[in-house]
Amino acid sequence: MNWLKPSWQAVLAILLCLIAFALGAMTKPEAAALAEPAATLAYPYMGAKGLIIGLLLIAALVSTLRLTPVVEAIVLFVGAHAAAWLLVKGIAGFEGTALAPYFLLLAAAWLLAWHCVALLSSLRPSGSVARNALRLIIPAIFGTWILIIWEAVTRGAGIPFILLPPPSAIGARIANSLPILGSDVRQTIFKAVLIGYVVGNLAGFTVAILADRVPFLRRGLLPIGNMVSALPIIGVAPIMVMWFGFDWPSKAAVVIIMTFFPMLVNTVAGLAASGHMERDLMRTYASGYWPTLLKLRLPAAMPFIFNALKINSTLALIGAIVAEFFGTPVVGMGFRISTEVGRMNIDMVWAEIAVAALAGSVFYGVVALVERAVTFWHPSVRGG
Amino acid sequence: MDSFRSKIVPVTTILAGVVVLWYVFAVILNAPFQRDLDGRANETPGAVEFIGKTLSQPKPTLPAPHQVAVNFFQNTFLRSVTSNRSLVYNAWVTLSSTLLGFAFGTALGIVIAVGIVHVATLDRSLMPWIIASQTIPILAVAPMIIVVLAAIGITGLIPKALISTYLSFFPVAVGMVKGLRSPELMHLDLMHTYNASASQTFWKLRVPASVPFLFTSMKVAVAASLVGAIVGELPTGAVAGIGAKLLAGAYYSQTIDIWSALVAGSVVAALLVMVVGIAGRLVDRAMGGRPA
Amino acid sequence: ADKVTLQLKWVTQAQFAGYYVAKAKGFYDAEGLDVDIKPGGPDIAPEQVIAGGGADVIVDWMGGALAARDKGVMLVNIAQPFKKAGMELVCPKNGPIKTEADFKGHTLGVWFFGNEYPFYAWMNKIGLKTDGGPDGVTVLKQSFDVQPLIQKQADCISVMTYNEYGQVLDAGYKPEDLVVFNYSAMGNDLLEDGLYTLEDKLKDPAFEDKMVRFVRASMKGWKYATENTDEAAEIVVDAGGQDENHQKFMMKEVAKLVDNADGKLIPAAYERTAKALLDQKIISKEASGAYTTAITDKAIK
Amino acid sequence: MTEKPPAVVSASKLDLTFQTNDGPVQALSNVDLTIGKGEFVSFIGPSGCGKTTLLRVIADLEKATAGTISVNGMTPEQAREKRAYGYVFQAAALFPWRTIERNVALPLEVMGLSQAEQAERIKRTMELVNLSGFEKKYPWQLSGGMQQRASIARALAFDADLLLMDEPFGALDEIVRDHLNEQLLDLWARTNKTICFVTHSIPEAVYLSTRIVVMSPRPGRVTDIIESTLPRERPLDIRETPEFLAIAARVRDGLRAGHSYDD
Amino acid sequence: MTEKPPAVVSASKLDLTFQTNDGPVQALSNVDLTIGKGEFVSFIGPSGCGKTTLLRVIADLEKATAGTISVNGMTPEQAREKRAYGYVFQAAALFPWRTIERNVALPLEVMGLSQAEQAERIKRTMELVNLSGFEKKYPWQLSGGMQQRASIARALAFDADLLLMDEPFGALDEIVRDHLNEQLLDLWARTNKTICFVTHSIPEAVYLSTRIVVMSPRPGRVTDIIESTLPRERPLDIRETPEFLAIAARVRDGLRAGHSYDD
Ligand SMILES: Nc1ncnc2c1ncn2[C@@H]1O[C@H](COP(=O)(O)OP(=O)(O)OP(=O)(O)O)[C@@H](O)[C@H]1O
Ligand SMILES: Nc1ncnc2c1ncn2[C@@H]1O[C@H](COP(=O)(O)OP(=O)(O)OP(=O)(O)O)[C@@H](O)[C@H]1O
Ligand SMILES: [Mg+2]
Ligand SMILES: [Mg+2]
Repeated sequence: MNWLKPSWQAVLAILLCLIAFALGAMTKPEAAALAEPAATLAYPYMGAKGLIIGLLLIAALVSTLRLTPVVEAIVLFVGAHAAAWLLVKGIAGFEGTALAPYFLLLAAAWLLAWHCVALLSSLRPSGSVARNALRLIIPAIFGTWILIIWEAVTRGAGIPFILLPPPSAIGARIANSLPILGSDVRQTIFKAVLIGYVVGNLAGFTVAILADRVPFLRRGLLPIGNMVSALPIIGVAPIMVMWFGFDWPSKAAVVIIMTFFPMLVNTVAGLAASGHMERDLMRTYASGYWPTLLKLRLPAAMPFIFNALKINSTLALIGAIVAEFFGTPVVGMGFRISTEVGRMNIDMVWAEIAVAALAGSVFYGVVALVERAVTFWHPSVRGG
Repeated sequence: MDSFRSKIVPVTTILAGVVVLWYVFAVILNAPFQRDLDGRANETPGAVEFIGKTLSQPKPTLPAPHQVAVNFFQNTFLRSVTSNRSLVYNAWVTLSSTLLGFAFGTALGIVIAVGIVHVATLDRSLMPWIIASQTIPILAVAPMIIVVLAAIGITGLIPKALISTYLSFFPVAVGMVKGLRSPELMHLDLMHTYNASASQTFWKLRVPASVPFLFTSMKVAVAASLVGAIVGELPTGAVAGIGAKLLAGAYYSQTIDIWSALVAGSVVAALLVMVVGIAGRLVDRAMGGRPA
Repeated sequence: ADKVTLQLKWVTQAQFAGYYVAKAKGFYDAEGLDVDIKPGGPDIAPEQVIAGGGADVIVDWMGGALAARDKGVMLVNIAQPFKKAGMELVCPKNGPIKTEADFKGHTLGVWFFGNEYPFYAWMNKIGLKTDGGPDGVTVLKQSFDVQPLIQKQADCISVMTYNEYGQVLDAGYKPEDLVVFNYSAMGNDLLEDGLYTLEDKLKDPAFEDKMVRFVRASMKGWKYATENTDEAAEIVVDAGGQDENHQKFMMKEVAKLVDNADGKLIPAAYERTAKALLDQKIISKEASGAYTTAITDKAIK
Repeated sequence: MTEKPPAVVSASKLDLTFQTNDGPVQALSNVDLTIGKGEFVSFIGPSGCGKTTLLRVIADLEKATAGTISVNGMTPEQAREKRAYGYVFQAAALFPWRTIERNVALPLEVMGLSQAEQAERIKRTMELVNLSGFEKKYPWQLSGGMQQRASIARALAFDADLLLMDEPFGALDEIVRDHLNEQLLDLWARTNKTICFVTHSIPEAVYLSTRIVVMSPRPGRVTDIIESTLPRERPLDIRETPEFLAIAARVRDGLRAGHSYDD
Repeated sequence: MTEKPPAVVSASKLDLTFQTNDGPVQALSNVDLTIGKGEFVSFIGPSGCGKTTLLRVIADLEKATAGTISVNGMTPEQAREKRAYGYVFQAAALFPWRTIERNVALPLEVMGLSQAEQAERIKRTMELVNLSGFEKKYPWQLSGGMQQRASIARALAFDADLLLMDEPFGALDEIVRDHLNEQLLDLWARTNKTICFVTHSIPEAVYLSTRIVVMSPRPGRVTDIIESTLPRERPLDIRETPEFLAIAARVRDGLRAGHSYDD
């Protein structure tokens, strides 16, 4: 049997398909139609049901053959996504009527996609184009499935729109509201977040260096720096609005406070990270505090500092958005989120969240790229 | 503790500096309103009296340190600790969900980091989405989380703790991914020559090597977790906790209450961070850490 | 006893005294109800709570309820304890604004989260743009305090008669120092605190009966509260409300809005609310069936 | 020459090129080598000629870019998974958070030996490298030579049939070195292990080995393989015999030939 | 014996005890030592006897717990601040984020030399240790011996009057070692530097030094100081002269006497 190579995902998927088939009706209308065979009721998946199960079974079965990973991944990719597409498309107009087989088939498709991702991430292509493509494709499939499951579940189970809208509605809202989203991004990200991030990180860094340089300050500043760590946004944001007005400066101030502490803590830890022999070496050069800092301790601290920069890249965004809940001009991502919740435009709320997530990921990605370039020497980058 | 004594003088000196600055700002920030007030009452007080007045407004823009101190003292020591106006009680409410959330968050962060370091699929696919998840403004989703959890019958401590978890797992995950990948290549090679299993390499090499990153991340995480607990108190009806005090204070413009709640939050934070720091130092010592 | 979960729109305070009084005084018990009152908070949307199954009845403003109805959460008003609106715009007299005509070019503080509809309806009516241009007004999203006025960040701010107005007074303003634009007085008011439940559930006679009893007991609570304001305020403080003096002030002001405590909805106010929302495109189609008088008719004879 | 025992390591036409930021570096070029069971093979050659790289290829820590290699008849990877060899790195590579004793115990823990067995092996190897009394110290509390000895103890405790040792005695004084040389020969004779040994000391190489592989740099090639005609029994004073000196001279010549400067 | 030049290092009754988790370790005990200007002093002794510790005390990296020491007539701290010495550590201690070239440039940057001067010194010392062509590589891309040579280049580039070298040639093969020995002697003769040199190789110590300090362990004591009667001019083949062998034998005896095992 060495031409067979079943994965547990495929086996489980086949099992789910069979159970789904055995259970029969996919939706309530279908169940109703089956109960009354005389009446000609329209119900979803009249023709597609067999197709979906068939697609999944074929993909799963083919994948158990000993194929090259690429072929296997392609088969799984096509099978899983086609089935998912049919599932989601079929429920249109019959939201909230799905029965167990619907969810079982969804789970089966998801398992196949999972196996597909597992296969893809085990590939080690030699070409750099292929490598980069893979680096994009894998998280993309993963993300697509978050969206597919979200869409299928919200629609299948009929979750109220104002609790959680399906991604398709959010997508449509994003497409229709680009100007508003654009101006919100400008207000929140390009003003509050960026400025706050830069100043906050610099402040945390500077205080860490000060504390390191002056032992007196080290003992005095660090405990007080710790206190800043938990100044909760909700407490601070109104105060900042009081002090800096309701426009973006107060939001930037909140971001500064939020990003300060992670940078402080990480820089302090990083400055302690250089090796003893290296420090002794600098001592033998009678190197002063600053040259040692610049040439030895800061480079050695970089992995820690980038840690803080990464954590802060997302914290800054949260900080700015939440700070806008407290008194703002009528623009900004946080303003929009809080008012649209009130208007029950939850799709707009999620549109803003999606934009925030995108911006945050890009932000983080840039920091991570710079990190790779700066700490190329660290074992975690060289491959460990 | 000797190191503790050596800290007292610097900390008090710097605190004193902060307090002085605080007074100065209190006068500056409260002055316009006081002038307004005097203007409407047609009074023209002398400078000293004016300053005295700016420092004793009932709802000042920036309360003076002594006002906060008095309020803090009253609400901490003069009320029975079970009263819901006692800061001790409220701090305890917040602290309990902070600790629970921190425990969850640290565990989750470590699990995610372990997954990312060991499973190529997760490394490639999960990280971008974890990052995306962190950019979702918590205050926007917190109510939804709490509504959904309430709908399935989970109320009380857990929903608040989950919000702490959400905020605190990320620093731990990011730090631990770095930390778990920080062992020297030669040490990894060594384990390789023993054909050590992934879990052996993990426990004997990766974990010890990641300790500095772990404790640094945990300091950030415990602070984030406190913020999460406070945020979580708002949509749960804000009945008790530091967040509830903040909100009530903000709602009725009781700035002195806000500030004393803030001070309480900060004290709790500083204590938590200190505890993590001490734990870190103890672990370092147990691992034969070389004195700097 | 039958369990009823009530989700408030905001934190525990005298604004909701009727329910707390009904509970404390045993009016609910007398109707065979076991009522669980859940306080709200900023950014807690009662509409979401009820849609998620976390409550049977909610206290909401008509604007929010209609918006939710427009999105498929079929909320129905079953009683309207607040006859008048408590919202108003106040400006210091020594400021630039004395009348509606002075608004142009100035900054006004407004609450959002559903509370902005009356303001926009009003501005619409007097023909002012709200985009911050020179011939319109600049809108500032106000947080839940009166700082923008004290800080002079806004020329006028929104207040509730029973709440922030008191804070303005506390801050040292006297009533004669202030110019007040009251929405009810101007005839621009939209319906505020009402009781809403889901249309589907109401079709169940047992549930309807429960609601009848609930409304009856609640209005009894309101009646008691308006007649014994200090005692009601104390009940609220016992239930977790902050600042006793402030609650007493609030209770007195709220009593004025509740009027005769029959909980009956005034159709004209409903029409006005619905029209304002449609004008502002908050709802996409004309509202219909968003209230029923059946409950109050049965409850209050 | 006696009959060839079965090959423990057999490499043919090995090539290894590192890709670096400023171009490829060829570390091994066309290396052919067979090491039989029970042999003691020394590698000698100028600094940077690829000795460490060759050992790492045998140990499956580096993959050859061309050529074939087998260890115990398997791929190096399979051999590694069978724990076929112990490796002494050029640097001590001790874990700073473990005491010396726990460092030596590391491979034993990985193998899952019982506590008693661990204790016994630790004690034995610590005595062998003369570190008794330092069990509870941390690596940074030891001198350079002591660290190196600890790492040797660690590899010996592992007790594999093939020992790969990369300049194990580099940081030790002559007396300790002689002592350890004797101990190693003794161990080898007693257990019939196969040993690959990198050294810079010609006398050491000659004294210990059955075969000496001379390498030359850039790219690393095997330039000479010298079979030792010395008996297996080797007292320390064999180093003064003419036979010994003859072999040493031959190694020195091979070494000098491969060297890049000729002053 | 010629007239004593002024003392560069002068230590008397030095004691150094480390406090460790399981009790104190006495690393130096009652060390008396005077090193004159222009001397070349080798330290030899069993692993762990305190050679590195003694060098570290001279370099002000460790404080003696008792006794006095002066460097150039100052305290070691003042001397260090005057950049009186260059130090080659037992391990290479290269910074992984710098190329080899930038590593060698490190002390020059700290001293604030001009770019041109830096480039010139880097080039010269890189050639001296035979690393030309590897300027742009990172430390992990070099072999162990090459890293050691880079660290020697770094110390030489610093160009201080006192050189403290801790087993600098430990990881090098004989040919390179001979070459570097010659270079070092040449440098010493030309510049009249004072050199303190730790080694495990008796021939190397005898070949290079004007004085050989033999130490014995636990606690580290100076057991013998041997003045070399060799001329300052030393061709490589001086190592076969009877005079040379006599000194070497004396060193070996001293070393053996201090050793702990007597098998
Ligand atoms: N990771 C690497 N990346 C790039 N080049 C490398 C790497 N490792 C080794 N090299 C290069 O390969 C060559 C051989 O190195 P190797 O470590 O095998 O030498 P060696 O014979 O062990 O020398 P030594 O006696 O000095 O330890 C050297 O030129 C070195 O620069
Ligand atoms: N930081 C330290 N803490 C505790 N003990 C130490 C420390 N450094 C060195 N020692 C001890 O001091 C003694 C002398 O060490 P030192 O490094 O000076 O030896 P060495 O002569 O250089 O040996 P080698 O030739 O092996 O390098 C050793 O026993 C060592 O264990
Ligand atoms: Mg090597
Ligand atoms: Mg040493």
